Amino acid sequence: MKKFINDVDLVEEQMIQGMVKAYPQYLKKLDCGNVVVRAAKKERKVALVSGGGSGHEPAHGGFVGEGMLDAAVAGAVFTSPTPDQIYEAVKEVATEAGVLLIVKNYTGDVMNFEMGEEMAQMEGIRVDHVITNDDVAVKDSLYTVGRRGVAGTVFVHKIAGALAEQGAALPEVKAVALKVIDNVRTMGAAIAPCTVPAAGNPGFTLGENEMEVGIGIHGEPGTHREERKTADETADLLLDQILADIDYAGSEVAVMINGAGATPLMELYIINNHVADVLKEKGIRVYRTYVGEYMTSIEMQGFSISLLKLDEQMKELLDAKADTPAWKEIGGKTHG
Amino acid sequence: MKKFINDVDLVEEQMIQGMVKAYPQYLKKLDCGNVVVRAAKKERKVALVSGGGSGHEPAHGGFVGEGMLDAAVAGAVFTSPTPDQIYEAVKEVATEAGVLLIVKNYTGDVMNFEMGEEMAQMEGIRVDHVITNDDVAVKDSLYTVGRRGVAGTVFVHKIAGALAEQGAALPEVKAVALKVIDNVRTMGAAIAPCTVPAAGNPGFTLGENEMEVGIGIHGEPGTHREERKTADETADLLLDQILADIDYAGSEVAVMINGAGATPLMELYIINNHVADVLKEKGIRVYRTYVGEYMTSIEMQGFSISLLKLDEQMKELLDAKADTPAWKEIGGKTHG
Amino acid sequence: MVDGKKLTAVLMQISHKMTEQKDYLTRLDAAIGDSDHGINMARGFEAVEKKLPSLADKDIGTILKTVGMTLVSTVGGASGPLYGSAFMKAGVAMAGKEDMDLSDFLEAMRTGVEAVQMRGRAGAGEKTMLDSMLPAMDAMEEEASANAQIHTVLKAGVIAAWDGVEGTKDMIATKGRASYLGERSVGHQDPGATSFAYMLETIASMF
Amino acid sequence: MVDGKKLTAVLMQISHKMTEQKDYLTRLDAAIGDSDHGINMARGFEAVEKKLPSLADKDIGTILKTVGMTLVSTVGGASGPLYGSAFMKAGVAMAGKEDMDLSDFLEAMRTGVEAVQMRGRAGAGEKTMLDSMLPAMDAMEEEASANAQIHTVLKAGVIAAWDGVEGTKDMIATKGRASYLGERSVGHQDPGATSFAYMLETIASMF
Ligand SMILES: Nc1ncnc2c1ncn2[C@@H]1O[C@H](COP(=O)(O)OP(=O)(O)O)[C@@H](O)[C@H]1O
Ligand SMILES: Nc1ncnc2c1ncn2[C@@H]1O[C@H](COP(=O)(O)OP(=O)(O)O)[C@@H](O)[C@H]1O
Ligand SMILES: [Mg+2]
Ligand SMILES: [Mg+2]
Ligand SMILES: [Mg+2]
Ligand SMILES: [Mg+2]
Repeated sequence: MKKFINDVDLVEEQMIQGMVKAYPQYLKKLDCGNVVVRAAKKERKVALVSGGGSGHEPAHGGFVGEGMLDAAVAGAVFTSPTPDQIYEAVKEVATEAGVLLIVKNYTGDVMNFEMGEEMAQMEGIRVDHVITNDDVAVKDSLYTVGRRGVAGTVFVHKIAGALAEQGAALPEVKAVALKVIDNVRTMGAAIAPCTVPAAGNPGFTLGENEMEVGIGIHGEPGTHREERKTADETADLLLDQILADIDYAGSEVAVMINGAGATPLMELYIINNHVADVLKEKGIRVYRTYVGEYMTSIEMQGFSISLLKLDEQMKELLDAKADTPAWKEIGGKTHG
Repeated sequence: MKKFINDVDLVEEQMIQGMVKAYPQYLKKLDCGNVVVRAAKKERKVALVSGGGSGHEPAHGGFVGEGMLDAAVAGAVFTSPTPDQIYEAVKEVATEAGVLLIVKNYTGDVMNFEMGEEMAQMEGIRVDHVITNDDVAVKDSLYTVGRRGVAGTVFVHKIAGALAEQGAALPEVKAVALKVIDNVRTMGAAIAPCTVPAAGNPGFTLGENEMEVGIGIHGEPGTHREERKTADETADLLLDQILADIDYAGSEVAVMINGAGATPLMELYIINNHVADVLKEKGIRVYRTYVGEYMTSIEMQGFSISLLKLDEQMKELLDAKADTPAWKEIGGKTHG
Repeated sequence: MVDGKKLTAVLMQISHKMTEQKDYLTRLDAAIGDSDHGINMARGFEAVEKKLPSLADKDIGTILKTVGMTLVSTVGGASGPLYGSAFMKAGVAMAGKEDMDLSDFLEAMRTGVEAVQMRGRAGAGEKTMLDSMLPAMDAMEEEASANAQIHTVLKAGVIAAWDGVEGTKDMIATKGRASYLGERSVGHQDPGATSFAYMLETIASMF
Repeated sequence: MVDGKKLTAVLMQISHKMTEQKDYLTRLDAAIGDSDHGINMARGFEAVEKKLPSLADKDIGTILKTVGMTLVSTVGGASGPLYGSAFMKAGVAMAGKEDMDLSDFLEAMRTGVEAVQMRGRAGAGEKTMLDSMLPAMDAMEEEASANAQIHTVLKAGVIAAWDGVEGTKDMIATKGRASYLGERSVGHQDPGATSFAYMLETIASMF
């Protein structure tokens, strides 16, 4: 395991500290564990809280700031945070307008956020939640726990965050969050695994000509393994499943090409080159494209493609001003 | 070589196309090779042109846009672009206010930009250039070609770009660029190499317990190899040389923790945690910190630390509005 | 039979077992999960261990509830709320008791297992910790109803728990993280079922 | 001695040689540079090759200038401006000539080498292409001044060029990318010196 770290037991703490020290104009850390909130609390708006295991940087702390989240809760690497951490985050940012939790669909995340929510409600705080589940690699059925929440979650942060910043009420903010969840689909693939620092060994190993398809964001193996393909072929494989899941025909979309952590931007751009061509050919108009690292899996070498089907409201909120360490929009004017 | 690419001979072209297709609101590609310019030409200001080999993404195309560059010229991976490409870029963005080339100090880059500049001058275009050389790993002496230009170059793009956007004249823009160059120092280290796609093999190999210190940004080996150290020890090693090079005592600085391409943000934050502590201890005030990928070496696993000693003018220009794919500042207000 | 002192001694041994099996449980989780079950359990019980000295003179209910709350607030992931709820609910069932006899123990256990079922919304055969918990409970209750000694009861539980663990290998996971692997989860043993078997085994070794 | 047809035939062979040695030159560059010298040279001469058919009936000066401009506009890096300037300046020296004799050839070569020195601001002993160019030039001029035949002259040049290449192994680089390695560059042979030796060797093989 070759990493720039000091001690596997201090990874999460030093990482959060390093993030907060880098961005004191945006972020403040609570004393009770790895909870990051806006440097200046914003009153009279619905507060957005998200989080999950560490290892997804810049998610989730990188999206705390004007126009996005109010707090991010970080667990141990790939491990959901605990209910009391979530409760502390909610308590800190809660306003009379209420709090919305944005939770990714994993058994652990759902249970811990549920318990945190219950604790906050017992204190009389108005809290609701949405559960993201954009990963089409996992079939949604009665016999599974449903699709996972992956990179598409960041669109929920951006769009619900923008509406909350405008002062909308909790039911409206929740409604737009659910609209994004209904309209975003993601799928990913990887050619090299990542290593949980405290585990010391990669979650799986891959031969020179193998790749994992349908990966999650916790370093786990994908839904299946197959022969490694070119960038374009891999993108086709993922796009096919995304486009088969909801009807994007004739619509306008936001595209996210999300790097898993060790995939260079060069490769992500090459992938987008093909994704843009395929969408054009299919008559799906690209409104905005985001290429970069948004929801990573430490140093996994892989990527995911997310497509969000847009309407006018989502378009406007996507372009609304955001000022966070990892997502900034100038706002005010619309490009192009 | 495990990469998401299609064809080693198409890497540069497909990468630039994918970048431009992702950000049509910011970028436009010229027909003559891999030259990227602002989607809408800005008249009546000094135009800034930079570039170098490909493989440094998001540099340089990612910094084209309001408040930073007007054009970026990309050569083959790690190979300086050619004079005619540079000339075409200059011709496209030139205004009566003139053009400033920002060139990193490498024999190839310097010679090619020099020739491109000569070609443009022959056409009556007003062109000048600055050469960045922030890498303290390389000793500046009469017997070498001088220090290399590395990640600190991005501060030159940001600060000179902001002044140019305000309408300053060419000598002023050049002067502020030179001031940044005088005040910025960088050094890097790596624990795993990168592979030039067309070469197919990594530039060097490292054992589990080795690291290269004093790396450049072209995948070349560093100034020396030593036993791998912790994040904090490695940061100390680099900081020591940076702090020994110019006197930062009592000053205010901008810090850049630049990922080499495959180093996860988690590790970069851990590094910043220590850098922030050391600077605090030494009484060097941190005005702004930038953690992320600015000037990469494809998928090298490494990082560099840059320290820019600031004055009031540089502080203001650093915070001025920027709207590019890879560096955005809201501007208008100052944080904190 | 079991007072606060004995209970804290048992919990101490469970903590040692989790630390001892940390890497093994993590390796099991690497195959079908996200490589952290052992790390999670060890972290949680390390926190429990720190609290034990101050708990030895407390009643059974308080001890179990404190353990549950400590697990909930330090483990995270899926196993934190599950094991945490199990201990917390067991604590509620034992509220105020200074001593547990065999039937108290079985009641506490059953309450805990039911808490896991409720919190995780899972049942038997879904390749989770329940697949060692449920057969172990059944086996222990059957032995107890035949008036067996505690040692015999626990031994039957341990055997059934490990059989259950073995049984998870053939299952397709339909709950938790392993469910994303679908058929690929077959052939691998469930980490949570394994950690429970170690827990029960540790308890049995002390009676 | 050499007309446009012969010159383009020689350039075609040089191009083949660069493609043939592409990987080797790139490997040499990996050790002390950035793994691209072979790729750069092959890319440049591939572009030259495409232009050769339309050049065979042009004068020597035009051919050399066109080759130089093509190299400048396709190679990039350090070698592009250096080899490019060399051919361009050699072309200027041969402007209008339909035929080159031995002394023309040596004049063109000397002009090219001087262009490399000017453009790269380097001299002998800095571990660059000049360390095969300069000794080769000297050796050829010495043979020529003793009235040797072209074949003999070129052969002397090739031997001196390879000796020069060998000599770069002991040098500490003070110019170009290898200079960043300081003492670490010792023991490795310079890629640019090597590509020049291959070029001259190819020329010699055709006379
Ligand atoms: N819904 C559920 N009901 C019961 N047990 C579950 C459930 N989901 C997961 N588990 C158990 O949790 C274990 C995984 O725990 P752990 O690795 O610590 O958490 P995570 O899956 O969040 O990383 C699984 O092996 C399984 O036994
Ligand atoms: N200043 C210089 N003068 C002469 N030759 C040089 C100089 N700098 C570099 N070279 C030559 O260029 C070669 C490297 O070329 P290449 O790898 O194509 O370019 P780059 O170094 O830009 O990647 C070196 O091996 C050396 O022979
Ligand atoms: Mg986990
Ligand atoms: Mg090069
Ligand atoms: Mg797990
Ligand atoms: Mg080179």
